[in-house]
Amino acid sequence: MTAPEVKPRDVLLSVENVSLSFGGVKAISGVSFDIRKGEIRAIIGPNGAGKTSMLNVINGFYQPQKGTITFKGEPRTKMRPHDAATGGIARTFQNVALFRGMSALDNIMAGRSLKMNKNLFWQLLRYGPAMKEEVAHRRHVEDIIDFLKIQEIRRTPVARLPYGLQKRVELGRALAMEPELLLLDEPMAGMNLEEKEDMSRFILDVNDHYGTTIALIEHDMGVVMDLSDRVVVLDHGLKIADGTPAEVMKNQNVIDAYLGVAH
Amino acid sequence: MALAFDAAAKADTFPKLLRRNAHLYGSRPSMRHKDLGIWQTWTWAEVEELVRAYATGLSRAGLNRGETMAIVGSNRPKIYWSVMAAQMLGAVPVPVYADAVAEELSFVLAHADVRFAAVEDQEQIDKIQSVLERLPKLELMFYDEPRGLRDYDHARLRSMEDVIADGRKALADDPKLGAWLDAEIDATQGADPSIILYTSGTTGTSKGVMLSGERSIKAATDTVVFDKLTEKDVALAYLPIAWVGDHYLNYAQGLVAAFCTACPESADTATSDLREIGPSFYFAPPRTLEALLTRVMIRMEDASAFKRKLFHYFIGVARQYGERLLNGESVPLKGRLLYWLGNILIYAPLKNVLGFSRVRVAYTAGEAIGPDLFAYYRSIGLNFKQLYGQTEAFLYVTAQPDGEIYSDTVGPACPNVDIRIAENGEVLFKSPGQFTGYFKDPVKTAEAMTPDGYVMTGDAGYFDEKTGHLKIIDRAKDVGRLNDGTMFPPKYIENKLKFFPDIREAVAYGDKHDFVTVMLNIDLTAVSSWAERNNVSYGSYQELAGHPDVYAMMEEHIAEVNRSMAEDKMMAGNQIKRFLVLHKELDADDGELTRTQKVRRSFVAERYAALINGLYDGSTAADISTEVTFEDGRKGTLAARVNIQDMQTVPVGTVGKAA
Amino acid sequence: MDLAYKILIDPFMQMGSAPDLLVQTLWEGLVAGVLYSLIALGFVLIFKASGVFNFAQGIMVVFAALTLVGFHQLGVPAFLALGLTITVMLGLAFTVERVMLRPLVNQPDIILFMATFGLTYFLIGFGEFVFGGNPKKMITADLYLPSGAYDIKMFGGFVSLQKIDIAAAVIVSIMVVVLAIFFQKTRIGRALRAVADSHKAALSVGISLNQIWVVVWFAAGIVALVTGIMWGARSEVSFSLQIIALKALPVLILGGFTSIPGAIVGGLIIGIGEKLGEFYWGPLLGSGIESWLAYVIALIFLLFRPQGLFGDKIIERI
Amino acid sequence: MFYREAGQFKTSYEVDAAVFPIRQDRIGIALILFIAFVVIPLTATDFVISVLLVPFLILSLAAIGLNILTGYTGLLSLGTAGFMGVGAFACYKLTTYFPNVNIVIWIFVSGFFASAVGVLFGLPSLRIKGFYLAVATLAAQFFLDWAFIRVQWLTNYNTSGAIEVPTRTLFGMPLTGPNAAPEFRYLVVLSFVAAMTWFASNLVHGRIGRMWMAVRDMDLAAELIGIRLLPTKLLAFAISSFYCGVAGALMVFLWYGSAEPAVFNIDQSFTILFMVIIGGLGSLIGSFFGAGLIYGLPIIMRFIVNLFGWQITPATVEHFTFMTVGGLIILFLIIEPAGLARLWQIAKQKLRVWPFPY
Repeated sequence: MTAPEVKPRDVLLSVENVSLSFGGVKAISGVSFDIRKGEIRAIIGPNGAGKTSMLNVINGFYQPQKGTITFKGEPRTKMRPHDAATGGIARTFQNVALFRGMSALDNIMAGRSLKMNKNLFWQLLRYGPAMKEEVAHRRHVEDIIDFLKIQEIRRTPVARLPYGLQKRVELGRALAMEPELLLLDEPMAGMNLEEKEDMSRFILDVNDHYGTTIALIEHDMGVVMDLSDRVVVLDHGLKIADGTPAEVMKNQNVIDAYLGVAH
Repeated sequence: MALAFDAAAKADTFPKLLRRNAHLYGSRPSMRHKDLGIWQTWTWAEVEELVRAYATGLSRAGLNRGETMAIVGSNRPKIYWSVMAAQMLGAVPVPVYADAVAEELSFVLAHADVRFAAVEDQEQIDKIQSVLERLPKLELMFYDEPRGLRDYDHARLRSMEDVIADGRKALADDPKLGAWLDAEIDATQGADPSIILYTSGTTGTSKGVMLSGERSIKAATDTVVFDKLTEKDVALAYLPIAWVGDHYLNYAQGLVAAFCTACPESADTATSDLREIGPSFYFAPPRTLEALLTRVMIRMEDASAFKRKLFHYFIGVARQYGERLLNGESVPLKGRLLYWLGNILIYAPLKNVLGFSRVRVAYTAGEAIGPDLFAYYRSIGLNFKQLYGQTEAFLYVTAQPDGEIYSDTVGPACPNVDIRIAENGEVLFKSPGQFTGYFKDPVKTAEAMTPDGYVMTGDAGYFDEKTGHLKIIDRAKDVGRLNDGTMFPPKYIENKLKFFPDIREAVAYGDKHDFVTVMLNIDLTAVSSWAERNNVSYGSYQELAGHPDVYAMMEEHIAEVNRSMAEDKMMAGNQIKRFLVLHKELDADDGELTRTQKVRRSFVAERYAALINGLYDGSTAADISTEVTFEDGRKGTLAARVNIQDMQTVPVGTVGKAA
Repeated sequence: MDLAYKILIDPFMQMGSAPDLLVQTLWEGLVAGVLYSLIALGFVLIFKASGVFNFAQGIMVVFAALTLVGFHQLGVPAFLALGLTITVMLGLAFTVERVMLRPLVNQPDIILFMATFGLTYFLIGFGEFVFGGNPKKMITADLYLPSGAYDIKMFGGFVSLQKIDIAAAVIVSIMVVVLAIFFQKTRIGRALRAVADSHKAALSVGISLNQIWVVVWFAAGIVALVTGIMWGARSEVSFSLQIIALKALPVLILGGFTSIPGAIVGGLIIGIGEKLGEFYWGPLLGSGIESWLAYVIALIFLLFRPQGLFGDKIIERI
Repeated sequence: MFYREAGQFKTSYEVDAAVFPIRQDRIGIALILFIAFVVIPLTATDFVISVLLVPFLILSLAAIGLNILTGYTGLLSLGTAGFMGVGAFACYKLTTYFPNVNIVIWIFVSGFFASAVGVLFGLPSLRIKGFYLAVATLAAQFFLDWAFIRVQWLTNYNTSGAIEVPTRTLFGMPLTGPNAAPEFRYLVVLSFVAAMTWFASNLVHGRIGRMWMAVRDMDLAAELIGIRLLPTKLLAFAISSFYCGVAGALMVFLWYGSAEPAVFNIDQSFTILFMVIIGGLGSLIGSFFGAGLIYGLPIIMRFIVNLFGWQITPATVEHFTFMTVGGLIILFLIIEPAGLARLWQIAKQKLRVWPFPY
């Protein structure tokens, strides 16, 4: 089974020869791969393989020492996280990074911040254009709430929600940004089977319904096999395999890495 | 108001009523739906515009006069509008229970010859598609919720949104189309079938009850006047739309009175949606009321000791005076003051948190309601009433008028309803809303009617002497006779027993016997907590069930039932003479109950024949050995010796036994 | 041009023309710095072991000094009073641990920080209630602390060194050495360092967190007492000291919150910088710039090296 | 218990997003405003107005200012009094240079000066946070404090080194200075506070409020959803300082009548901070509660002392006040870190679900 031929314009983001180190400790060394428009791309690997660092590089939280990242055909040099957000990259975190003092609705509304721009004057009055804008975006957010089936918890402060629902709210916040590329860092960590199934459903639906390109890190191999179109495998900061789930599963390097050779 | 009813009298179909409402109440809300976080609202004028567009769209999609269209979904505006739109074209909507399994669905859809179906979402579409080969006539499905349907083959699917948009465009493009539609509406006669409601039942026994617009509207108008419903009322539509109750209470009455129907966000949020919308007209079956009361009690358990005391004290006050106040009887000043205080502290806030603050008229029906449960709601000032009805009557046969409320009656005959009790005790009626026949089944239609045109309900009942209200006691076919000829309705007796929380199940015997006996199942939760409070120790269910203290408690309960039956000359002969408490719970896994938790009387009689013999041969105990299925599926044998106890009966005195 | 001259050239001309004054200023700065360092040391001890930014260190200095003087005024012999004061500081450490820290364990740092505001206010009210609000004289002589000054001839002028200042420098040096030994060599000291790294690690050493808190707060109390004595000997014991003690904050920013050497070096830099600034540049601005110069130095420093001179680099993880 | 929410449903997002979505709350607010604007001026004594209400309102405004910065945006500031001072001195300078412009306008405009200074000292907030930022604001506090004393231009070279508030009028009536009627001063202060509270409430309930809270709760995540940290934080500094500046100007012009620079020393900063902590971080109503408690506590204590005729010196009462405030702060942080506002919210919630337990 071979991956279908890639036309360059189908590539949404490409990572070329990226290296990253912290005070001499190498986290990523010379990794290259690409993410195509509309696909679900999994990044897997044992603990400490550099997966999260990779996501952090992609959305500008870390600056790689070497290598280039091309997003939507434009190579990026120095980029801050909010530049990534402006460019259309959204992100969820391994340990839910919600705004704990706010309700689920406000968290998702916060995801619309980039798209809201009515000035301070109207904001002070909360009237006219500011209210119109608020209502328009609320409408959009309600669609997401409906989509994720979290109507019940709309007004609940997120700190009081169970973990599985927090993850869902976080996904909602990312979706509110209407991203072109959605990075999910272990979206199913710490979930029970049922929650995992729900989340898988949502991820597929997001991909299908909104046409969002998704890159995800996941440990559960079953989930990766079910969800992803292509998988890139990292180990100790190096890329050791890249291909369809079936190909990757057969790869000897991957098997060794997961069986814990030289760990 | 008078104007509204005059007009209603002239409008003999629902589409005509819609037109009237749009004209008279154009800017008043017709439909609300909690969706996307707020109550989306449509006025009567907007609904009319929408339904006209929808009907035009449906017509363009091929729906013709006289054809049927299936409606499958929960309480959502577009589902109701599908009903209206079909009726507008003179087509006949056929609502189907949304939770019906594919089997039942295919039966109804095939039997009703539907070419079109208006369905809610992917779930229903999947269900229909799984039985598609049995539905050769089905051509097109219209769906409300597009989610998950992107990859489906759209050859047989269209979204309602598109149909409406198509109709709207057509109406705009061709000015003559509007006039055509008006003509279509006028062409439908009051006597034409308006809807077909399938009675629930196992496959094959389910019958399509045809109702005409004229009769439906007449019946609904009578009750709207009876309960003084107006366009200012609000109802929450949360019952299955295929059930006659919803079609009558919300759809028909809604159109007649022009009140606002609110659809909850989803079944899960019905409780909080109820609280938000605060309906003024409310219906709930006893089961729902019981579950609600349990929730209230459980939540109050967590309250602080002070608040709990306060709560129970004032509930006591309400019990004492509440119903009397509601019925307009005289109450001492102290009682009035206490109730007034209780209302500020407890009743009004409680009604508020439950969403009942604005309830003006409330009904319960469908099964017997426990007197305590019923009194509870009424005592805090909720005007709950009982009604008796059935699909064939277009719901109402009897209903309790204000001020004449009893937990064990269903009220006198509704306006313009004629009731007769047959020889065998069966209730027969003639009503303005009565059905025109079973769809495609003249034989069964004939079977359901007496030669002089009364509809047979299949229920046994009698008119209570004191109140003049109808009492429903059992299914007519289940009513037996004691050897002395006394009418023996087992369900009536069993229900009376089951109102005690300690009794989970009761099976009464007496047909072709000299006297009545019962077998009881204790309610483990209630009895074990009683045991804990009273230091009754036990090692197993069997031991608890056989405990002398439990028997004593059951004896008390039965004595109370006997007392209450003695007061009623029709029932006095049915006092329970002997009883036993079963050593095991009746269980669906053992075939003793149906899957819907109803006792399979004949099976139980066969299985526990030894015990029944014991009940009638005068012995004080009987041995029984039964095969049981354990939770893990293993089978085993359970042997036990069950005590049988005699009961004192209340002498009936001067009142003679009914022959 | 004139302003530039006044800022950039004139002060240095003055330094060159009167080196004795320069040395005197440096010395004054050094001494002030030593005291800042002492207060900062108290902060560092607590911060290192419990992550609590103890805003109350300043008032603890005042409180300790007042207690000492207070006991003495009651007729208690000086060294007995010293002992009693140490006991009081131990009691304070216990109370703080019991009443404030234990219930607030696992709260965000900022909450604990604010709790120490509460502690500060409480101690101000309590101190003033017990000892009255008037300034008091430190019992310098009774504690056999030297007084008077050495006047040293230098660069054609005199440089005057207060004996108490020299004593202060010596005592601080001794204390730093003792603390260093305590941290390096004793079991509890090692536990303290472990706590700084991770609370779990400390538990594995077998010392409860609560004990550790008592120890560090007690240690900080002793440091506060020493500070109070030294400072009181130089001027007087009053509540205004509490505000001056806030100067330890810029010191900490310079030295890093977790570094004892940092606290010392930072204190000296701030002390000297402040005195030089006040003496040579202050008149330009109408003098009195001492009150904020330290903070502005720290602020500017923060912008370039947020983790301090000796602090660890902060790597934010998500 | 008094809530009847059944039937109060929302048919539009505008209504759903209202600050007071529950009818009973709206009635309550209307009642409070009626009492504040009509009943009190008609009935209250000069003492109640001048000694209790005017100070309470002004301190509440300052607390709202600090709450915007610390409670909503999570930036701890110890420089509140400094920013208040900027407002006060700016207003003084403006009204002495342009005596013909109405004082109310200058009080408002002085907020902008405080804003500018606030933004200047807020600049380091990009690099530093937490305690470090607190130190940076201390720099502002001490620097400004120093400037108020040393820069005599600010006090128009007044020999006492204090601001002497000149008489200024509004609608032809004296508003400031010794001849101003307390009721009139009160109404002007109340109008300022009510309007600015309403503005603040609008802000924190909208996009900007969400951005502030996002930065407060998790600045990294906020950045990753596209919120630019520096402008967001600086806006918080600007608005917060504006509120503090106006509060400072009101304090000197409509409360004290004359003020020494010492009014704006670090103790004042702490007092406002305590109001915010005890009242509730991130709550506007909490700012009022906190101001009421901290300002009212010594008054109540003195009242109690007088009531029982105890022979206690004012100084001792003050000491007890300090101890109580300190103790309360610790107590609140332990039992209810979200302050009085949270207690209020719980009480309200209890009433809403009554008779069910909350």
